[in-house]
Amino acid sequence: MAYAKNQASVDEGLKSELAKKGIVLTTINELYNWGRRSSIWPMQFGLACCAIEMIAAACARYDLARFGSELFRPSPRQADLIIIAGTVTKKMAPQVVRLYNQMAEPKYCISMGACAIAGGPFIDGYNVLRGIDRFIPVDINLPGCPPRPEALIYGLMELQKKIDCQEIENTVWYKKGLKREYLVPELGPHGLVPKFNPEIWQPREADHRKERYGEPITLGKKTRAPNLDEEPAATAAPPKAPAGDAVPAPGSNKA
Amino acid sequence: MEKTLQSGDFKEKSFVLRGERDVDTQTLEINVGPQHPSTHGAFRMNILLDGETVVRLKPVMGYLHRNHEQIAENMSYAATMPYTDRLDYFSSMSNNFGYAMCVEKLASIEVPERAEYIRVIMAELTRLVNHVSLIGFLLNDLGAFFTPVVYAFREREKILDIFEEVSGSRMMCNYLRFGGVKTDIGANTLEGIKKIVRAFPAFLEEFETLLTKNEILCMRCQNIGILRPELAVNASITGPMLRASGVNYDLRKVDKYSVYDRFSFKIPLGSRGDVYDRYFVRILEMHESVKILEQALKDIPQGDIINRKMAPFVKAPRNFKPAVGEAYARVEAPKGELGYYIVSDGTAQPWRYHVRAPSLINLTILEDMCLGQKLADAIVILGSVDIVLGEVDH
Amino acid sequence: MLFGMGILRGLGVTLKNFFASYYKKPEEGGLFTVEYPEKRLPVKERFRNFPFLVYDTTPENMRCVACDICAKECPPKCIYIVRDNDEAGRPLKKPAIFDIDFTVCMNCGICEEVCPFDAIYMDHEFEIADANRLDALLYNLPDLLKPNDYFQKIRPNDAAQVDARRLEAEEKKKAAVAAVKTQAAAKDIKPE
Amino acid sequence: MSISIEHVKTFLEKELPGISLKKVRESLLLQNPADLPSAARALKDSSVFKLDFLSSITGADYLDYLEAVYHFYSMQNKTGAVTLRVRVKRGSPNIPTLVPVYRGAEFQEREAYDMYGIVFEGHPDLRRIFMWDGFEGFPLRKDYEQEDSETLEIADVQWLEKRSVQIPAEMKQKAEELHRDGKRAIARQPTDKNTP
Repeated sequence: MAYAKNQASVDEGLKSELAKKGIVLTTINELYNWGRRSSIWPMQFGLACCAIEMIAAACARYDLARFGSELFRPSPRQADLIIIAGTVTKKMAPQVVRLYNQMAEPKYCISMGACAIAGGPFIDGYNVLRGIDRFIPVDINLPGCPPRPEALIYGLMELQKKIDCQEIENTVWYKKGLKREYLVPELGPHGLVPKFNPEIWQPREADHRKERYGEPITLGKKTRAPNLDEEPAATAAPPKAPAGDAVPAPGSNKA
Repeated sequence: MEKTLQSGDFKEKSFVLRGERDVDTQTLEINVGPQHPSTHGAFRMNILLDGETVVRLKPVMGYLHRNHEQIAENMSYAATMPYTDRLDYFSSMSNNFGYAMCVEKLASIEVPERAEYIRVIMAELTRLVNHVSLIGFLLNDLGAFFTPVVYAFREREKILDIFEEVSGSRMMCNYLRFGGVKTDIGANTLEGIKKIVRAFPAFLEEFETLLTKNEILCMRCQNIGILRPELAVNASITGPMLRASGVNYDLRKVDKYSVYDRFSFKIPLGSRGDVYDRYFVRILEMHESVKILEQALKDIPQGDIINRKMAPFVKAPRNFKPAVGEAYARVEAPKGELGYYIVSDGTAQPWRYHVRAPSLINLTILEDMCLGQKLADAIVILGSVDIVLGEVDH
Repeated sequence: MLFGMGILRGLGVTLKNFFASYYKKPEEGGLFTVEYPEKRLPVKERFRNFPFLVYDTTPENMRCVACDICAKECPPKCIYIVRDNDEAGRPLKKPAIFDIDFTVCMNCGICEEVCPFDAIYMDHEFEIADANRLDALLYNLPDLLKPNDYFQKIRPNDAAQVDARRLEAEEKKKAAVAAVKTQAAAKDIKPE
Repeated sequence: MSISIEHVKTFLEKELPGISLKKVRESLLLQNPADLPSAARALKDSSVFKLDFLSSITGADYLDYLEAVYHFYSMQNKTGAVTLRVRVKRGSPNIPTLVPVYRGAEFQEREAYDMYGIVFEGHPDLRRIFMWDGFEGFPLRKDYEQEDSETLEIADVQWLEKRSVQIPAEMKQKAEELHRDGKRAIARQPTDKNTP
């Protein structure tokens, strides 16, 4: 992802020249961003399987501490970054948005894993919210199910690049009368009320998946229930393989 | 229909709990969760406290209810296999094991020898991963913040490398197929597993010197959250929690499913049924799993890895239409008895698919164990129950 | 035993590990960390992240024939295929649109197992992170197509097996065509 | 080893004279749900079977009736599954609870109630276990209509307007149109021509 370099940066030639002589030349912006990006404290918040990969990233082998984010703060007040790691269900969505609102500015959000981005493999569920970006702004989307710990570190480095390019003058959180309170949805009779926050999220124009399979996907119209009462004819032999299907030599691990 | 209790029904009551006290205290209703460091995920406990003592504890689930059963009923049998990895995301291979056994029972498919041995090896490796990580998180609740987890995850990473080498993914293996396994284990992978299994007792010994005789652990865990054997059996508790209360019931010995009857291993039983027994039963179970692994790795036979009749259905899962019928199969998952109940109606999608989640049912008696304990101990008791929310809420 | 001995021995273990991390090799308990961006852990051969489409020499003759089997078998249904038509409207053996929605894909590898034409395989590349969700993470045909030698580079054993099987199928087809040709030739001679 | 279902049937008929049982595959169907607790207690207290472990309770929807399937095991004898099933009409899905006999039935009955609407009379705390209390409908029933989560409805529009959130015009117009027809935004059926 390319970010607009902040205009206030010094030209590189002069900087490297002075660096040879041991003089560090920098701008207030770079210093400010360097400080913030090197100590992003994520919130100790995990929902499902991606949270285990997040913990594995924080443990000895992948060591998130090398990026300054080893301290997982349980309370949202002291966290800079919320990693939405796992499936956000409709029952959990109000809590997640309230947590995001309680975080202190400047705050960032990584939606880790396919479930947090757009519902992932559970996109059809009646209790699954199709992506957390319906209610809160997401900075980095990290696909994968679950993404490897290295992919989480790569996502964190992407976030650091984004922080590097921010400038103090026109950042969101220093504006007068800032009110970044996002709507906390309520639990209605059939799902969340409202279903999404129109200010932040618009539905896709062409949703191929829904056009082809409908929602939720019901393969095969089930109109007749199985009648378990009458006895099975023979012992239920395994269904015979239809002819004509290419049978790979068993044991050859194709892939 | 009598009025169902809403959560807000409990009014403020003044309580005098034990003996005469000059001060009349009021109870305090607090919610631990769904976002709380000690609830192992999105799980809420509605606790009524008198001072520090728990007076009533109502668990509230459903924050990770991902509609596994609805999705499975709309999909072909083989397509549900990757979803079973996401049930108990610490032990994906034993979830696959249970599901594969249930469909094999439904369509009466035999599994060749080598595939059975590979399944047992993978299931026991997941038991190691699960117990090590669980003890790490239990110690997290006791205040040893993340040190045991870092030790445990170092071992877990080595075993996850094996899973990735064998099945392709660290946590979501999707490795078993009906009638066998997806791919064979190479000779060097087998060597890698042997190396890990040889090194595991040394790690366990180091883990035990770090924890077992630690006075803080002993004081905080002994005689806390005692579970009587009769209540455990009556409340359908299964797995290490049941065996910690002294009831000898382990599906590997009871059902003798797969090839478990060929291995000699013992079943560790606790005596008092408190948190310390649950911790120690899991350590001993890891020793037993290492014993099973050594025997399985020693005499794993050569041969097919999948039933030849089922090979075409790996390539074309939509043609797999078992006859009308029902089947209930259960497997000794690290958390307890993981059961699958499938009713098939002759089409490629099951008519009814139900998962018997051990950690959901083990939570039935959380309140009985926590009544009268301090709040800090209620957190530890929840940690010792070993719940994973993907399976509790399936 | 002295009351505090358990705790002291536990601290001894942590101290032992602390010093071991300096002089021991990673396997025996030394420093276990892999500094990710500089030093990368070799990804196992069977690792599966997101699918990609294989083409042999040029992206035009890709192996995929738009048979839609992988789209039907995909558990979360994240593949969308539309068959290509030539000018006269007759369907071609090529997909016009082949989208995989990476925000729905669950990396399960079932599309790879069921594909009868060895067209779709699981990739090793996991460094995908993007700000906007809609177009960046919906991969369409050009982004998915990768050459066969990339497939050989990341998965040598599997690629070798697949190519051997394809070669053998090639010979059988050629032999069959040759047999039919000789049979036809034999028939021409007989009628005079 | 498993227990033969005929053995259980004869035992129950001898123990509870009025009971009417029918053998369905490997299980026993209790025609009258009311004698489920007594049958369970008889099997539990019997010295022959000692079925002290209720493994799982499963709700199921067979279109013209709802069914609850019970799997019993014995931990003392280490013997196999005894399966009982109870069928109730969709209109009056009432089954007596097993919580007094088996404490482990508490959460599983709540799950069957939450997913299928089977009311277990006498259950100490019959609330929804997974869905929130205000949820309407029973999601795993075959005739459950799932909401379409991309179109706003009139309740959402009013809720948003109360909090002065401006809504794109066509969404508001669609919501009013739905409200006028009195329909709910049901998840749409496939519109693509080559749907498998």
